[in-house]
Amino acid sequence: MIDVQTLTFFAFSGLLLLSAGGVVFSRHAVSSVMFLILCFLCSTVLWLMLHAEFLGLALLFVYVGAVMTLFLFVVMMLNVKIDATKARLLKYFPFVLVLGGGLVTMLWLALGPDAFSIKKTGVLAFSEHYNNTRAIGEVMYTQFVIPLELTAGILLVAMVAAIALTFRGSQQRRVQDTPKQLMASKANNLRIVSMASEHEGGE
Amino acid sequence: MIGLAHYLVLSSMLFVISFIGIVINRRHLIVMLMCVEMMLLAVNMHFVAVSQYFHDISGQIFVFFILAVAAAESAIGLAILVLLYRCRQTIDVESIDQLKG
Amino acid sequence: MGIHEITLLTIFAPLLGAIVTGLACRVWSNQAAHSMTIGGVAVGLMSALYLAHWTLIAHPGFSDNWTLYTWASYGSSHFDVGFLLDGLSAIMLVVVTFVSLLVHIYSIGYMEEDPGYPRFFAYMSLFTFAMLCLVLGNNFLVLFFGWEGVGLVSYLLIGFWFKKDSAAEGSLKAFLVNRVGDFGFLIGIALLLSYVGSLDYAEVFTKAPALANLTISVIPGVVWSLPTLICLMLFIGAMGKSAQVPLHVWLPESMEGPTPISALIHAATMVTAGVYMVARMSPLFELSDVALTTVMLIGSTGALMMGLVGIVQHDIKRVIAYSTMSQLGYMMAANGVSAYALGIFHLTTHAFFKALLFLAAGSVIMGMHHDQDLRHMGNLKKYMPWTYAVFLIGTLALVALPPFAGYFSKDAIIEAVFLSTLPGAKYAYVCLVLGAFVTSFYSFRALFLAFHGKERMSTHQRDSLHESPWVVRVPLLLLALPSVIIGAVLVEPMVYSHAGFLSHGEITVLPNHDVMTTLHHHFDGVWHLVEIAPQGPAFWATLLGLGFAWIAYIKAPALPNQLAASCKVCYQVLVQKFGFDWFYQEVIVKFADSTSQVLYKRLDMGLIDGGIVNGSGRMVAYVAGLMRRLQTGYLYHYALIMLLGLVAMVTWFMLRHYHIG
Amino acid sequence: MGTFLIANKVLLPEMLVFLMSLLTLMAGVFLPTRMRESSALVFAQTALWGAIALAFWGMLAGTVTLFSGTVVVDHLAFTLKVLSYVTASGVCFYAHAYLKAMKMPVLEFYVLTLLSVLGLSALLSANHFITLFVGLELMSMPLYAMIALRRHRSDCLEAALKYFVIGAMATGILLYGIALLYGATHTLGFPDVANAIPVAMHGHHLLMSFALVFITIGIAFKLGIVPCHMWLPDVYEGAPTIMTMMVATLAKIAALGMLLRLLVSVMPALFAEWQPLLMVLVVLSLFVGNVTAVKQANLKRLLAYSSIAQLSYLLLGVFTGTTAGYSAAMFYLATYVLTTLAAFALIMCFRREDGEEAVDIADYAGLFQHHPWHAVMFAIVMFSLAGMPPFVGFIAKLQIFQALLQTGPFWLVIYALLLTVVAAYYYIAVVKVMFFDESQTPLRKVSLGLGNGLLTLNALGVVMLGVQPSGLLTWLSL
Repeated sequence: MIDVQTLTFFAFSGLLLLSAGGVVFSRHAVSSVMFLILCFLCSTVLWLMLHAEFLGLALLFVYVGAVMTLFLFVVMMLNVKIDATKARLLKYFPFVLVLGGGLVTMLWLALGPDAFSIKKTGVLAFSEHYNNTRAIGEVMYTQFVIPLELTAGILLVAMVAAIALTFRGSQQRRVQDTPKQLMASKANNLRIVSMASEHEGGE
Repeated sequence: MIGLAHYLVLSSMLFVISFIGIVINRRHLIVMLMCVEMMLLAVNMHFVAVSQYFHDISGQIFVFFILAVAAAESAIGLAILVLLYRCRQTIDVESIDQLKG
Repeated sequence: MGIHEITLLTIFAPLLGAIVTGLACRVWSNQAAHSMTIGGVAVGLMSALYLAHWTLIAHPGFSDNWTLYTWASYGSSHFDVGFLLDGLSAIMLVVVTFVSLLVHIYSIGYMEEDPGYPRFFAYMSLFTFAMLCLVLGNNFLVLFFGWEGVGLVSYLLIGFWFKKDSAAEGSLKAFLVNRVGDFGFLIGIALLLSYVGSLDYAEVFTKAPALANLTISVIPGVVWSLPTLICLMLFIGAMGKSAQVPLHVWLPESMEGPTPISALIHAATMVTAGVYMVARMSPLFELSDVALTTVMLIGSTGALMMGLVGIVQHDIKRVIAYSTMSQLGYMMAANGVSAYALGIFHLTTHAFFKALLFLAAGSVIMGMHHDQDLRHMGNLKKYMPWTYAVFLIGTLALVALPPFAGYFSKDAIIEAVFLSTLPGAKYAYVCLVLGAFVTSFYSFRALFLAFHGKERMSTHQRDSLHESPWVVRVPLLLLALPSVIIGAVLVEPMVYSHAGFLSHGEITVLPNHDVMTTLHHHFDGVWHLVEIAPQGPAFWATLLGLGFAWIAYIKAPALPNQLAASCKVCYQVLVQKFGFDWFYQEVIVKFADSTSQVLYKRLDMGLIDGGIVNGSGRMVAYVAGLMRRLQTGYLYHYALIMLLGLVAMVTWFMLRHYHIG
Repeated sequence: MGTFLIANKVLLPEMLVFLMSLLTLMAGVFLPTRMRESSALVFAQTALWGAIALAFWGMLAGTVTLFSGTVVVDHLAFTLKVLSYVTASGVCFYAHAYLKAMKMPVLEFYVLTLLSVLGLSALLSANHFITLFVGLELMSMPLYAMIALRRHRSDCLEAALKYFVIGAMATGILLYGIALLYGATHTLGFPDVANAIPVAMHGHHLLMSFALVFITIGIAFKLGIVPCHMWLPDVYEGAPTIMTMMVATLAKIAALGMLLRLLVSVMPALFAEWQPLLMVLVVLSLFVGNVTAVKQANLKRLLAYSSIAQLSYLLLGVFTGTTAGYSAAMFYLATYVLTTLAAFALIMCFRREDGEEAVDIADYAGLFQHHPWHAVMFAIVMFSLAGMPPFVGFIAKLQIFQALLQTGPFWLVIYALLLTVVAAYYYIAVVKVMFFDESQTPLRKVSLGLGNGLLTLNALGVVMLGVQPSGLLTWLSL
């Protein structure tokens, strides 16, 4: 008999794999992005089923909220026309499929029910007072303070790098240069041009 | 009942799909980057599941860091991508073959 | 000055000359350049003579093993820069510095108009330094340093006329073939280092007997005894350096370099480094019959085969080059039957007469305006009497007619191989006796073609033919003298004396390999040796070769006319004589000629040179091209390779896990 | 409190580097324009040399484990850290004039370099997979970005993109390997994992083998060996030379650090698995690297293939599974880094007539006639890479082979040495072109500023360490 949990798991994991396929195979980059967002949504559900609330929501916020928006933004900005002829799959697609199938099978052998059956791992059980966020927070700033600091460094790198790479320099900005304004003088701003006087004989 | 094996196999499938995605994709570079994100999602799935089933929180901490790092990574990746597009007016995977041999 | 200081002086005087000349080569005159380097080498020779006198005559059995400084040490192993002066190295010292000095002097005349004159002298002195390091080192590290050093300078000097394409290619080939040798040599050294834990000769030789029972798995399933493997690896190095079959292909190519270089490096000194090394490593080689047999077989095969190839060469330098390879084969064969002293003795005599031959050939080449083709020469004795005289002396020494130098060494080698009990010794003996015939044939062929017979040069060449200047002739004469007497002088102390130069532990021979003791019993004074010459087959083989060469290249040109005029019935004797001539001309010469041609074209040029050396080169290049094409530049291909690798490895582990395959 | 003081002391180098990178960033904002670039160099050098001094000071405390075992400072971390600081300092010196000439943003370069070194340093000190991962990313991301800093050059951007995509993939694979290992051991601290592996061998042997494969592939990317070598020639060729230098040195230090940490310290129980795995990788990479290099016309590409080969010799040392082998690999890495620095610095010295960098081997024809000293330095570098005495490359190879001969298999020695013959061919071919070929159009030499003197020192170092390697050998032995 299938309980709700099982049903939910299979529904969402099926959807997850389908949308993963969608990311790979869809014709347009925009739909790929959408499929990826769907992937993340399904994962969030699955993680919530695991009682990993904090990460599930973080995934939603960080990925769907920020990263995928960035992707979408870039896709829209570049707006690349895909040549229809190139949309075909590669010649060696069947070969890759065999490779992938083999890999999944072998991983199944190592990870499947033989290795991690319920008998061996037990059911997912937490005490009533389990608080996922607290559990994470308890070690995040104690044991893992060094990686946390380093992650700050990574974010700094991302910021510096992204700015250094894409910032096109000041020549495109229109800024007020106060010293320059104050230094303005008649001599270098005003040009007196001598011209022949207007013809007066028109009257 | 849903056991750990379900999650692990699911994550392995997701991993292989994203790997295949990188290998067979010859259109949009950006899809490659998305496949990398998906690969990391598979890894995260694995970590979260093992962490929860064995009550070891460090797996989830790892996921947290992976999320943060992956976000930063995609920022840099997209920056390079945009630059390349400006330079060549294309981000076809097949056109990125100036360096070879 | 103590012995240490004089040893250092011997080594570093040439280096000093090389460095100063090399640094100042742009601003100095030619005069200053050659004075500096010749001065350096002359100092080297003087001190080498002193050392030789000290070691060999004043204090027989003197051996001085000392460390200059420790290069590197870590853990239990230490690398030293140290020197070993004993009878063996003293003999080599004198040979190297003497030939080097004469070649330096000779080069004043030979390189006169070359724009790279100072550079040339700097390289030659540098070479001398490296060679001295090789000879004097007391451990494998210094040996290897000298070994690579001489290789490097040889490479620079072959490519000296680098504007000639063939020279640049010749130098690259020389370098590569030597690398193949060096790689074997390095494995040998590395094996010693890891099993003995030291690179010091003394230590290695003391501990070597303990290795005798160790074995090593070369490839899964094939187990070799350790000493055999070490010796074979070291011998591969010797094969590369001493141009043994099949690693000889670089030596003919190296003749593209200036002739003094051919004399110094590719005849007298560097190419004998392998022979010296094998003799030096005698305590190791004695441990392995397999290695000794290999050395003997390869040496004797080369002695015959390279001689045969020499018959069909038209370039005068190449004839001598092939003769060098053949003679190196003799030396190696001597080492192979544990007659190391004979190997070194032949090395010594050979150094003098081969340098003489090369320099004389250089003199001819100068006279002929750098035309080296024997077919364009003829009757040069009229124009270049001095050169003719010394070339003749060199040839007589080379073909080993008594009492010239080569006789004493070569005949004894043939004798020693005859006495050997190693498997295959009979084959080696036959090869060497036939080799004596072949040597004689091609040597006199070259002599007759160049100096006798009809004049075949162009009128332009004939008009300007002249004897070489004194600066060229003096070294020739100074080399001609030892080429005559050195054998007779040295044969007793080096080979037949129980208290001789090399009988104080310089070389080690196990009793069951000892052929020299038997040879000692036959010895009864130098002149007795000359008297008994006709008792050996080699003497007659030599004379036969001389006779055939004479018939074919002096007598034969008139042959057709005489045949036409002769009466078949009346002049039976005459006919028979001509019949013999005909038989000789049509069967023997043609047969020998075609065999040599086949050897040269098919085996030497075709299989070994083209097939193995160039072939492997081509294969590498082909595969490289293929690999390059794999590098398509497409990201998805790169990812695919990763996926492939991943899946392959995962599959492998899965199969391993389930014990499949 | 005591722990905190020790923590302070041994982590001071990293703190200094982080602080100085921030200061450099601030310098870009607050200092007048003309002082910015030189002050950035001063900051960077202060950070690196200060970090070296502090690292030596901190090492007096011996091996220290910190933050509930997420960070460790031991001899391995210490030596490789010092090596990476020295390397980065050299890179900064070489970079200064080059950056201006190539119109690359100078300040960002120094900031990113310092942050990258910080990441590397954290990676080397990692005692926990999380620290390892974060350090690895902090090290790699600046490299991706810096390659793209010549942002108008499409080849640089292509190189950056390829490096980035393959790098991100490799990170994914590495992480998946870690995840698999986590699945088997339920723990992420190195000592815990090392303890848990023998226990988990019973139920999860296959799983751990797979984890090993994934992790090895992840490291193989950093090492640039088969099957993750394809990106390497493209990146070496396309990247600005200063970045090629960095990828060729800093990333390799990280790779060896990871290799020794993960395979040797964390997975010694899986030795029977990873040894054959490394053997296959070595055999393939030696072949691919050495053979493909033969046909290269581009010097940077040639050095790329040569690096594939060089790194597989290093891997041979790890393959042996003995302390002697690991020490040999450490020494090999140090010498490789030293020689590589000189090689790329030499390339940075020359421009073609049109102002482009001279990267084709043919450009260097007859270099000896016009710039003899540089040609000699090139020869020193090439001979050292080819493993000839008396240069340091010889000692390094000797160490490796000596260690390998102790454990065997013998055919691997023969195979590796045979390929050194092939290697000698292409290295010598370069020297031949420089010394013996006719020069077409003479190259223009540009000054490296402070780097000029350093280059000479660097090339002489290749000789000096070959003649006197004892000190470094002792210091680097594990």
